[in-house]
Parts: sequence; structure tokens; C-alpha cells
Amino acid sequence: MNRIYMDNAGTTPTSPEVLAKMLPYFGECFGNASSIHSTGRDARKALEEARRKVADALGAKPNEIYFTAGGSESDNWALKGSAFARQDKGNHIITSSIEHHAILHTCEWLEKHGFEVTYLPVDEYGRVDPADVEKAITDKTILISIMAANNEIGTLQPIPEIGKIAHAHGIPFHCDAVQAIGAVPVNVNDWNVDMLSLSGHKFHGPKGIGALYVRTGTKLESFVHGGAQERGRRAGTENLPAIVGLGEAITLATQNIEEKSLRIMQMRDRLIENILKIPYTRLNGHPMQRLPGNVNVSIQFIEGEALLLRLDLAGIAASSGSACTSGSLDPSHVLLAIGLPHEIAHGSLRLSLSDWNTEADVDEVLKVLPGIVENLRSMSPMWDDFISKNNQ
Amino acid sequence: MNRIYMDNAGTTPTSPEVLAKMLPYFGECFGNASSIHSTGRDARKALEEARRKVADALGAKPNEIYFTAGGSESDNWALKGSAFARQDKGNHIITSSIEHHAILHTCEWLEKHGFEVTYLPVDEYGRVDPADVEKAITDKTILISIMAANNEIGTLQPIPEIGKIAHAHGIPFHCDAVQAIGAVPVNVNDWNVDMLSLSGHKFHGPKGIGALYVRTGTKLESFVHGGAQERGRRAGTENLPAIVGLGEAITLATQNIEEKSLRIMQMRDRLIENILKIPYTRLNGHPMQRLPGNVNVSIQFIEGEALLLRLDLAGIAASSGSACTSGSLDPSHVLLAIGLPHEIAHGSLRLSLSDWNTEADVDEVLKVLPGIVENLRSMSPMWDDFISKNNQ
Amino acid sequence: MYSEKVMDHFSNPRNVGEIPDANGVGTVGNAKCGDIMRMYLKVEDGIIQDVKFKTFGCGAAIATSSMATEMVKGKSLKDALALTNKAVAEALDGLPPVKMHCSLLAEEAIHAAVEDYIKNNPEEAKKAGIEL
Amino acid sequence: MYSEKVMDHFSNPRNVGEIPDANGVGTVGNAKCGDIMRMYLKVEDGIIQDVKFKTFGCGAAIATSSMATEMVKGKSLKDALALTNKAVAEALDGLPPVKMHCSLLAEEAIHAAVEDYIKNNPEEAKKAGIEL
Ligand SMILES: Cc1ncc(COP(=O)(O)O)c(C=O)c1O
Ligand SMILES: Cc1ncc(COP(=O)(O)O)c(C=O)c1O
Repeated sequence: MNRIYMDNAGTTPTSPEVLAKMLPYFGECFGNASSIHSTGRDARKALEEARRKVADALGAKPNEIYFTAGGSESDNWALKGSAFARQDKGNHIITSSIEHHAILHTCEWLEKHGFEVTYLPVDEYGRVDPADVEKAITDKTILISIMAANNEIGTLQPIPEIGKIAHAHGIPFHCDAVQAIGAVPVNVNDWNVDMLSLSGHKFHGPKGIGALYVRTGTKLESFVHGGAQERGRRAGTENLPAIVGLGEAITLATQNIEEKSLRIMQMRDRLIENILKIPYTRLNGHPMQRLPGNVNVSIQFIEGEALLLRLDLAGIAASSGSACTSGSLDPSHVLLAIGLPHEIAHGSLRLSLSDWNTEADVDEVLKVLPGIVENLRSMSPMWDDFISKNNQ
Repeated sequence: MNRIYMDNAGTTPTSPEVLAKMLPYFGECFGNASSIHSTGRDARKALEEARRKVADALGAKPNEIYFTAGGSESDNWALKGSAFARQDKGNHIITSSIEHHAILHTCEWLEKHGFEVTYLPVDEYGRVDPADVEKAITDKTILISIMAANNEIGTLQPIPEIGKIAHAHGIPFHCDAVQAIGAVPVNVNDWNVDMLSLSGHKFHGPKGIGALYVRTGTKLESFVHGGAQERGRRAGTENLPAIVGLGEAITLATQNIEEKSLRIMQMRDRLIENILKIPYTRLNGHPMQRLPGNVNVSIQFIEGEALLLRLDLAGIAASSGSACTSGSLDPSHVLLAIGLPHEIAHGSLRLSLSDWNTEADVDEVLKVLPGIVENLRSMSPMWDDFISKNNQ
Repeated sequence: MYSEKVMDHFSNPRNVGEIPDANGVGTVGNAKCGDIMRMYLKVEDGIIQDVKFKTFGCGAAIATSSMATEMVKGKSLKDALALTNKAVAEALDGLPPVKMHCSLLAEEAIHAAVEDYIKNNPEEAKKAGIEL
Repeated sequence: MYSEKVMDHFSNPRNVGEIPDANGVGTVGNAKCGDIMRMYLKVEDGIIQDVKFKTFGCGAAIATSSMATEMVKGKSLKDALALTNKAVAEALDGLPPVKMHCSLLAEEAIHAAVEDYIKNNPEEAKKAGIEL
């Protein structure tokens, strides 16, 4: 079966070009970049070249880029590292209620360690109001962290405005841009960010590698302590093949981004338009300010996991904000934050596209999805109850 | 030039067998192991298979193995995670003065956050005395962390005895076994450890992947907060290719370990015996209780980095405990802890072997090293002064 | 994550639907938690002659509903009341730990339908040796 | 990490050795920190006719010693006293930041040797227009 992959917000395959660049660094050029012998020196050259590529993609300076093991580590580092480094200035952090768990659970941990966190609400489209950010600032605020693009509903946040507010108050601003890289143009200066997290596997780079951008002068404690790697700020033998892969992947992902996005947006909009023709469905997230590749719809009277499994049997990989996919009883905190009732949130479907998807993929999804929905509804007691109520 | 690599304690190349096992997981089977569609489910199968392999290699249960980004993260997690999880019981940690920086700098960070750390001394061979461990225990001690094998001088610690003492006092025991895996047999039960750190790239596995063994029932906070990966204890999209590589590498590394070690020890001992024939040299570390592949000698009147560079020009990659290789002015804390004066510590050379080394490599090193030493001494004012003093 | 049996019962659920003249109906779960199961029974002479279900829920919810109906079909009311979630899960070659609550729901749905029958037909139930 | 120039001066250091009849000798650094440099000068008519060094230290220490001797050979005492560590580092196409102290040591070693000469030969120095 020719499988269709529409879970690119979850992870993406490493592109063959990227893998090809990585391969020499497993074998021939495997050196420890911190060693002084020539095996180590060759490694260092590749490392710094990759750092320059990541910096270029963000409009940053190479010495502002630190490699990490992924988006989660970058987020943990930015939050805990700032919190502890600026503890003398205050203990208040501002974030949003729809951040990724790598931010939210880190905030919860910080709350157990003496910090106070404001979780800003979002509107029905998942947007943070910059005015709310400004209102939440106190003289104890030491950090603001808002994501660039939501991983579930794809909503883009007004990052440059929020950054401007943060800076007007002299507060460092962190942005989780894990979903934004390769999807929308990212520039740390235009965005007024002081720290920015990214993760390689979200844009056809390798897994287990990410980066944290840290603007020169930003106070930040180390998170992983140990050796003097990454100029003493992030310990651990450098993961050279993955670092080289990240450099290559981010270069490819940020090339011709407008053109690529346009093509992806066309597929996205065709999916949305046609899925919404199924009765009792709704689009989640902002209609315009959304990731080019993100489709998130709630399909009433059916449950997300069952839908995913049926799609999977039909050769389509997707994801859901259903509780059942996570093992908890509550559905996605993001869907609840935009005001969906639980029973509707349970029936959500996320299709996330990359530039590897084709119009034929879209055709196929649109061909099989309505039948699956109909079938699942036909076995749903909620659908029954709804129909008989409407017939009365 | 046919290069000889004797810096295996720094890092090792990923073996072709291991890389071959990894490759499918970059492309065809790239799924997110936490997704429920079949791409994700295949990923999960591979993940759990790798976990079983790591567990088998340590005599542990699969659900006691957590994947991390490497040895440094494992060490940070074990220490910070235990410290915060057991804060109500006390604030005292016992470790040794010759641990890796991933332990020592983490301890220093914990000291800034209300914990107290005892850094046990070592004898002239770098051994921790189990009696010292027992003496250091107070009713506030919440963790003991001692490395299995030192990365610089190769000294093996009496881990089972120390573990027994820890357990007799009801204190959890962590062991940094990064250098021990694949070099000596490791068994978490025989060793009486509750947590154990390891890192893939030290035994011909990939970089950027490691594991922390956590005995069932051990209290440990998360270190990287976020998604529910690794049963909610370590967030971040699973680095599947590297995890598969780690599983393969640890299986290969722990196979026929006695036989392999014997061969490596023979090379080691031939190196030591012959290098010590150069006048004014000494062996660092324990003569018997040492890693099969570790040679560490101090060569008086010359400086380590210059020696490494000369060896490198002769096609031999090695390392040193010289300050000059680290950019600090103090030489290795390990060499100072075993009582070497600074000027002798500066002239240390570490040759670390893996089973990829050959007797021919040893021949070559023994052929070129004496000439290099002689040449460097001939330009050393310290050597001049020493000779003229002895001639008086 | 799911066994082949679970996937089989999920993709080809047995006994989906309604029984128009059911004499025992039970609904358990709630939409807020993401699972609702409704069981329809046709009981004659103390024997479950027919059983059907409708379920809103995840793969495990659908599979356990299907399996539970298979397990009580043709059985006595007593047997149906003795059905346990463990038995359902085992018949499916196991369920992931986080999904065990689905098998509990299936057990409860069957029990609720049987109890509904008993409430509506106390005489018949007594004949079959069952009282609430 | 090191430039080609540094590696060249490290692998083929110029002017290594002693001058048995040196009239200016300077030693700086200490073994504890891992670097000792000793410079030997043969000065005639205010000109450094010959210069040699011995160095215990890292690659940069050896390379800067070598370069510094090259830079003062055939030069006047005044020129030698004007030698800066920056000039030495630049002549080597730069040094890693953590190694800049080596170039400082090379500057100090040259200066120490010149000062030794001046101390021992105050009259000659005066003739060359130099006083301590
Ligand atoms: C004993 C010891 N612990 C920890 C580490 C850290 O491992 P990694 O560099 O893979 O993070 C190393 C190696 O660098 C080591 O030798
Ligand atoms: C918005 C966002 N932040 C952080 C992460 C965490 O990244 P990783 O799983 O690579 O650690 C993800 C993806 O899982 C994400 O979508």
C-alpha cells in the first residue's frame, strides 16, 4: 500500500540529502570536536560550519547558536536557565496556556521551585493578545515565553509585537519556534526574541538534535552541566553527524520558503474546504494566521483515536488531540483553551503537511475520510441521540 | 598516511554494523514512536527492542532503562533528579574528587541550590576507599555517586562494595559507568547500583544517545520536562535511529567481553611497559585495577599538548590531561587528586585503546614516541636545568 | 500498541447496530471522557438471543464492545452478569494498561443492559434464578 | 584550531637551542602553569646578531617562541623592546583566544633577555641609546 504521511508536525523523515551529508561523520570523520588531534580538528570545522548555517537561517550570529538534543531540551534550558540566572531580579514568568508541554511542564516544575507563572488565555482561534502580555507584566517578571506556532492547531502568534513589549519592559523573550522553522520565515531580530528553540526532526532533519538561539548578552545558566563543549554552556560530546544534518536540513528548509509554503497552503486549504463539507465539523485554529501545513478539524460524534486507526488502515497517517492518544482522560489542553467542549475536542483530527506531500495525497484523504466518518458515526450512540433529538 | 586512533576514551567511530542497523530509521521507518498510526507503531517496536538490548547488557529490566542524549545528560539527571526528589530527606551528596565534570559541575550547581557535597579523596592510584564512603555518610545523605572507571587514568572503583555500604544505609547509589561499558562486565545487581549512566559513542555506538538505568522504586524527578515519552520521565521525541544504534552497539560491545579485554590488555601492557623505559616517566592510575584499554603516563619535562600535536603529525591521535588542551591553566583535576605536582601533570599522555586497535598500532606508537619525547625535551629549559643540576 | 485481535475487532466489529425490539438496553460512559457504550439485548427464556452495540470511543472501546457482545451472545443472563473486564481483555490478547478502562466500560455496559432487562422483566428474571 | 603558520612554526621551530656565549638571557613563565620560555641573545653593536630559545609548553608556546626569535633576529635592541604579543600573534595568522597568553609570554621572554643584556652591558646599551 502506498502510504500517505500527514503527521509532519509530529515528526518528519530525514531527507536523503541530509542523511548523505551526515554519513561521513559516523565513520571517517568521527572525531571528538573538542580533541586537539586532527580527527578532532576536522570535526570542529564541520561543527562550526553547521553552526553558521543555523545562524544564517535565523538571521543570528554563529556564536549565538547552541546545539541541544532537541526542542524539549531547548525549551527546558531557556526556561530553567533564565529563571535561575535571573532569580535575583524576580520570580515571575509569563507564558501562554497553549504552549507545548515542554514549556508548560517546565513551568509547573519551576512553580514547585519558587517561581510564579502566568498562563495567558487565548482567543477562540488560539491567539495570544499582546495587550494581555503587557498587562501581565509585573516588576518581578523575569521572562516571557510564547510559541511562534502552535503544534496542534497551527495558530501563529504575533511574536514581533510581543517581543517589542517584552523589550520595552527590559524582559528577555523566549520563543518556541519548533513548529515555525521551515514553515514561515524566522528572523530573531525582526521577531525581537532573545532566545529561540528549534528541533531538527520537524523539518526533515535528524531526530535528537536541536538548537537554542541565545542573543549575545542574555543571562542564562547552563542546563546540562559538565564538559566545556558549546563554549562551556552545554556539556556533552558533540553529536556531530546530527549537527551536520541539522545545518543541512535548516538550510534546505528555509530555502524558497515562500514558494514552498504557497504550494503547501493550497493543499491545506483544499483539505479544509472539503472536510468542512462533512456536516457537523469545524476548523480549529485561526483561518488565516496559521501554519501553511496545518489542518485541524473537529468532527462531531466520533472519537479521534478511532478515526486515526481507520485512516491508518486506509494507509493515511494523521494525528489527533484526543485524550485517547495520550492515555489521559482529558483531551488536548490546546483544544480546551480555545473553548471546545470535551466531547468535541475528543473528535479532532490533525493533518499536517510537508513539502513532500502531493495533491494526490490530498485527493486520497478526501476520498476516504467521509466514508470513515460516516461509518464511525453510524456506530456512535451520540450520533443516534443527536439525530433522534433533531427528528423530534 | 595510515592514521592510528588511540583516543577511544574520548570518542569512538560508529561501527559499520551499528550504522547499518540505524539507517532504515532515518527514512523508511522514521515514525514518531509516540504516534498511534502504523508508522509510529513500527517505531515503537524498534524502540522497545533496543531498550531490551540495553537492559540485557546490564542485567536490568527493560522498564528500568531510559534513553537520554548521552552520558552528561544521564549524570545531570541522576544527580539533580535525585536531589530534588529526596530534598525532604536531606541535602547531602557524596561523590569523589575524580568524577567526570558532568558529575562535578552538576554537584557545584547543586551546592548553589542548597545541597551539600562531600568530594571524597582518592589514593595515589585514584581509588576511593569504601571506608571513606561509610565515614562520610550522615543522616542527611540522600545520594552517593561514584564512577565505575575513571576516564583519564582508567582506575576502576570498588563499586559493589560501595553499593553495599550505600544500601546498608538506605541511600540510593548512582554510578557513572560511561567508561566501563564494553570494557568490563557491568551488572546492576552485582554492583548494587540504583542508577547507572552510559553513553553510546564510547563503545562504537552513535553520539548523542545514552541511557540512565533507574532501579524500580528509585525516587527520581524528571530532568527534561515535556511530553510523555519514556513513560513520562524524559521528554523529547525519541531519537530512534540512535536508540536502535545504541541497542546494537551495546550488544556487540558486551559480547565476548573477557576475550576482547584480554587482547586489549595485552596491547595496553606492552605500551605501558615500553613507554616506562623512557627515563623520567611514570604510570598514572592503578597498575591492576584499570580499564583494559587505558594507558596514562606522565612524561617529565615536556608539556602534553605539544606532545599530542607531534604525535598527531606522526599520524597518532591521543589525548592528555594537560591544561593546555582545555584552555584552563590548571591541569586535570584527576591528576592533581592523585597527588601529581602541576608540572608533572602537564606532561601527561593518555592512549586509549578499543578492540579496533592492533599490535601494529602499538608497534608504531612505540617507534615514534621516544623520538618525539627526546626532541621536545631537547628544546625544554626544564630538562636543561634538570640535567645541569644532576651534573653538578 | 494494540494486539492483532484488538485490531481485528476494531476494523470488523461484530454485532454493531441496534435491536429495534430490544428488551434490555444499557448505556455507560460519558462523552466528556471520550467513551460512550450502548448495548442492546434480546433476551428469551433467560438466554441472550441477540446482542448489538453502538460505541463512541477509541479503538479499544470499539474492540471491547465487539468482543463483549460476542462473549455474551447465546449465553444465560447469569453468565452475562459474570462477565468481567479481565475476561474481555484476555479474549482480546490483552490491552495496553491505559486502555484497561475500556474493558471495564464494556463489562459495565453488558451488566447495565442485563439489569435493564431484569428491571423490566422481574418475573422472567426470577424464573432464570436471578434477582436484583 | 591552530593556523597553518602556527603549525609550521610548531613542527619546524626556528632558532631552537642555546647560545653558549649569549650575552643576554631571559626566562619567563613557570612550570606550574605549563609554560617556561628561555631566550638567548647574542648582541653586538646594539644589534641582535643571534637569538635562540628553549621552551617547555604547548604548541602555541613553541610557535610563538619561534616566531618571536625570527622577528627580533638582526634587529636593534630598541626594535626588540618594541615587540608586542599582538605582533607575534598576527605574524602567526592569529592564535585561539585561550592561547593569547603564550604570545604574551614570548614578548616577555624577549624583553627579559634584552633587559638582561642591558643590565650586564649598561655602557653598550647607552651607546645604543637605551637605558633601563
Ligand atoms: C566518565 C564519563 N562520564 C560522562 C561522560 C560524558 O559523556 P557524553 O560526552 O557522552 O555526554 C564522559 C565522556 O565524555 C565520561 O568519560
Ligand atoms: C511546539 C513544540 N515545542 C517543542 C517540541 C519538542 O520537540 P522535541 O520532541 O524535538 O524535543 C515540539 C515537538 O514535539 C513542538 O511541537
